[in-house]
Amino acid sequence: MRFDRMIADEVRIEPRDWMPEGYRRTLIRQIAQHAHSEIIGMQPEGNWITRAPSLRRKAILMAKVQDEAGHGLYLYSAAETLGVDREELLDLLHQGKQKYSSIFNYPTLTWADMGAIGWLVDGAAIMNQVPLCRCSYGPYGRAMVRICKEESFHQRQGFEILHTLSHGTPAQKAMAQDAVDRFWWPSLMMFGPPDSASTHSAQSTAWGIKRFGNDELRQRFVDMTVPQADVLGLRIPDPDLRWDEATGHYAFGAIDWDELDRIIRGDGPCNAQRMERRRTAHEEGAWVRDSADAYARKHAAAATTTSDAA
Amino acid sequence: MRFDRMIADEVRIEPRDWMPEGYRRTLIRQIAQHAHSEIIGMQPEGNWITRAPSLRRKAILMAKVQDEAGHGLYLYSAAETLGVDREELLDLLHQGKQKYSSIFNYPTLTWADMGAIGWLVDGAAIMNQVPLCRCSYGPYGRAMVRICKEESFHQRQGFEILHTLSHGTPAQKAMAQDAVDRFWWPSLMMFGPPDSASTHSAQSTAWGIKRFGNDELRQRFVDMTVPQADVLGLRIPDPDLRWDEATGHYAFGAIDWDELDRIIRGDGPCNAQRMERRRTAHEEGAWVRDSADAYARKHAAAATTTSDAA
Amino acid sequence: ADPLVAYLVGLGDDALILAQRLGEWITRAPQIEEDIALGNIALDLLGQARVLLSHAGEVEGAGRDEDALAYLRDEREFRNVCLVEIPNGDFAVTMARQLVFSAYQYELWTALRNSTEPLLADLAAKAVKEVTYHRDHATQWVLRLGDGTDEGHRRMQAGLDRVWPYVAELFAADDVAAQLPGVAVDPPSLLAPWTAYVEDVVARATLTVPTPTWHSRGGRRGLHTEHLGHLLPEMQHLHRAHPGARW
Amino acid sequence: ADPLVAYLVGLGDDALILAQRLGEWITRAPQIEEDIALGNIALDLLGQARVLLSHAGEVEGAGRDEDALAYLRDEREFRNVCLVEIPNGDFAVTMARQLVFSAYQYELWTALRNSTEPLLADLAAKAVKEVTYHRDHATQWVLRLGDGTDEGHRRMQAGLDRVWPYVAELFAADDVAAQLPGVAVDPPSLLAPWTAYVEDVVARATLTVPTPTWHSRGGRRGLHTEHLGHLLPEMQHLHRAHPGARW
Repeated sequence: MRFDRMIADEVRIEPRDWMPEGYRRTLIRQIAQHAHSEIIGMQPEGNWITRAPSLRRKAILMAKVQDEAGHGLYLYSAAETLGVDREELLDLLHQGKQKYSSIFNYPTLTWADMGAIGWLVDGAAIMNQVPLCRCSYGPYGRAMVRICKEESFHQRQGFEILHTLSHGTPAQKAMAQDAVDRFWWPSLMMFGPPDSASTHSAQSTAWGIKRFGNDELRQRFVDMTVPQADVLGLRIPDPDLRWDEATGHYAFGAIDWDELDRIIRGDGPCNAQRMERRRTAHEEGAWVRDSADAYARKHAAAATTTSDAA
Repeated sequence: MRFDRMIADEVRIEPRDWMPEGYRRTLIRQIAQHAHSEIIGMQPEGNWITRAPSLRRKAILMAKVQDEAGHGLYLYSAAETLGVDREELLDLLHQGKQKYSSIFNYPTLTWADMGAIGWLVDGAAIMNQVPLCRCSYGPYGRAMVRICKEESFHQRQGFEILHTLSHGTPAQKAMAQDAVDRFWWPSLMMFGPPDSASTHSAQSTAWGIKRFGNDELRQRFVDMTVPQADVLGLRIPDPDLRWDEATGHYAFGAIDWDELDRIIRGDGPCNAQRMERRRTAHEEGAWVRDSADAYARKHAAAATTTSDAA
Repeated sequence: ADPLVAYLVGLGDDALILAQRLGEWITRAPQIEEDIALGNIALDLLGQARVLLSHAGEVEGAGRDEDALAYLRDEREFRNVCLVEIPNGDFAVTMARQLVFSAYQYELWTALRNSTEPLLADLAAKAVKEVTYHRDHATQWVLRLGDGTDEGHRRMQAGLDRVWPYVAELFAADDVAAQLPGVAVDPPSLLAPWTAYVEDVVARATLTVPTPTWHSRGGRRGLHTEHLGHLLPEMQHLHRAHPGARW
Repeated sequence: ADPLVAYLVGLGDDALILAQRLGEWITRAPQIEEDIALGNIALDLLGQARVLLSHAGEVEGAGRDEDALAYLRDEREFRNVCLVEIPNGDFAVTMARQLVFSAYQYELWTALRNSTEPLLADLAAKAVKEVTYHRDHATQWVLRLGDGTDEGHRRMQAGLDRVWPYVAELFAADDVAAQLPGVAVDPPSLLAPWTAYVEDVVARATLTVPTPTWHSRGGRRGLHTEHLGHLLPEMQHLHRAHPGARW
């Protein structure tokens, strides 16, 4: 079968190619969830645009949140190549029928959270996303290349925010440490449940969508991040964290999976708020979109009439 | 005629007494305008409740704005004794058919404005209102007694705010001076146009509603206030202000009546905003009032049924 | 940190932040009587906050007065429950929040009349009277809105739904209170009488007690909603703009 | 005071405060493309503000940089026109404000390309390109809303009505500009081309140019609407809470 051979040969599947229905459905679900995460992910950082502590930081933050909106659009476009449209996907999000990354259900309580999100959350996202640049589905892989490039820029900005804070006043340093204390564990949860408990993984791997296990990526993230924390002069809030000579990796403490389950079930500090903001923006914007559509129809009709007359 | 004799004898007219239609209409207009001024007057100070610089000042300011609401209610009640109801009067306000004092169309731009409003605006109001305590119409006169007592308390609080500021940091003193610079002339305008240009005055005086001319009250206010400015260490923003030995009064510069006319015509900095806030509060509260009415009817009916059954 | 200071600050912050929210209503209420009523309740709460924070500052002994505590702490140092910081919404949301909070404070202050800390016992004696009025005010409105028009009913139910996720936090076991036997009240002990009162009101208002899918937590540990970070700049700006000034 | 400093600060504050208002839209726009578009415009304005305020600080020579000017001035020291500080309202109000302001800035920056002050001329060359896009963006939306659905038409007209009282202030004669011949632009000279452009758009959108009964005045003299006093605490709080800190 051509599809299987292409997968085996690591030839990219394109929209015009035949693909199994399960492959299509898996991709739609994953790309949509990813797109939704970009859109909902604008909120925790958007929350600080009006309060950024310098004009330079305000500009950087605004540009970053805008990039996230752009990523959302690329990803919706990638999903659209699979035969769904953005409105449909947004409706599923608004009805709570599709998910977004749970990390965005934590509140941003201080400016340092802009740093922690950049450094840890974007860092974890990149770790998850880099392998997706080689995803078997062409449009998704290409979108990821572009996104990863921007994400690593964001991650450096986050690191720089924390670096400035941790080398600033004692209050700034405490703010940075507090943000890392709050975002560390949720970042580790971003890689998903342990492989032993993970569904979908085997099939996604076979299809060339998923390349590495959750635990492997999580370990890579820890290994990459711990030395960076030293550079920042910030403490990772894990008493069990230590270098393990034998494995050549950092060993780390147990993750509170109950917390992740609770948040996935909807009992996170900001689930309700994030969804409400998204729905409100969409509903309050309905008259705007309707009027733009009516205008477009009217003027398309006018253009047709004019060209008929010509 | 009994009414004229009562006025001549300075016996108070009460709601049950016969009165000329013009007297009734004049009083309704004046009391309503006065009530509306209390209600709209809550806004410039209400604007600073959330930002008061100490908890003590926050409590005092909140209590003051509440007093103004209370004054509005007494005055609407006084007007109701003349056969109109509050809803009707509020409708006239919301439709722009009845006025309120133009002073409240100036914005409150700094905390010191809370001081200037108390000292100058409430000071001018008291000067206007004390004679009204002897107004020929009983319910209005009695409402004014209660109101004047509270207003003079407010005036002292305003003076105290400015005194604290003018004896505080240079920035605080500058803030106090700026507020006085902005509120001085509008306060003088609160006494209305010069007697030479004032309508209604003669008849109101004959009816025992008005006791003194606008210019006389304005002069009394200047004479009272200038020495207080010295105590505050603040400058009255009038280069022509000087003590006139001959008259025994302070002479002061020309008032910009064009500014007052403009604001009365609706072209003041906050006319539109004040009216919009009032209308919005009323309109957004309609469902609340309706539901309360429906509840009252339902339970009155229930009570009747119960007592019928008993 | 001294648990008594933390306890006083927690209760004081509850009152302060809710007073701030209620102060936002003034000039926006559905009728003038409500501008006055909400102002009264805000003033009572502000009065409680001032006593509690002043005393916290004295016990702490670091020279912080009520204003230093109200104006110079950052978001993560506030110890109020999340309920009091949520935005006012419409009048029904505010009345739902008032019903929940005033019925909670009623039980709290009733119990604190027996506190072995004299300041708390004294304040409680006064505050019980205040909060009896607050609770009655909220109760009357929940009844009028719930059992009035259809729109009132719909909005009042939506108000309860909006507010109920913040209820459990009020009655969560609290480390600080646990360290102060006799002085503080154990929050879970207030749940039964609160529930009895509130469920009766909700039922009489022909409304339904919500069963939320999520719950706020952490306000007493300084983990707040994002709303607090927008409330504090407004509240604190002027005070902070003039360091050391007297007002 | 140096009129050049005052002029730069006035233009810089216009851009800064409008960028702040537009920033409030992000995550609230009617479609994701508009989150991006409004963010772009805000970023352009913020960029202009930074150049203008930095240069004002240099000319002033008192050691104030862009952040000192943006974060450490009080309301009465801001020199922006009142238009930019009014609340966002719905999307139509924001687009009405954008049309008015971007068409004004288009004429302003076009004229300032010939400023004898090199920094202004350089900035103008870049800003004209930016503001050409801003003006086009607003124009397209005013057309779509005005000439789309009935609701769009009604709201867009209400948006124009809301914003028009703030127009005259943009073109009022200005003492500061008058002291800077060759450097600054005389605001009244921009009125005719602005009017020609805007009236054409309004007409094409099947809307009516409002004739307001009142006009804002005084922003350039630090006399603002009450709205600015609520915008600044949010904008400045964090910076002021950490005096002297670097970010």
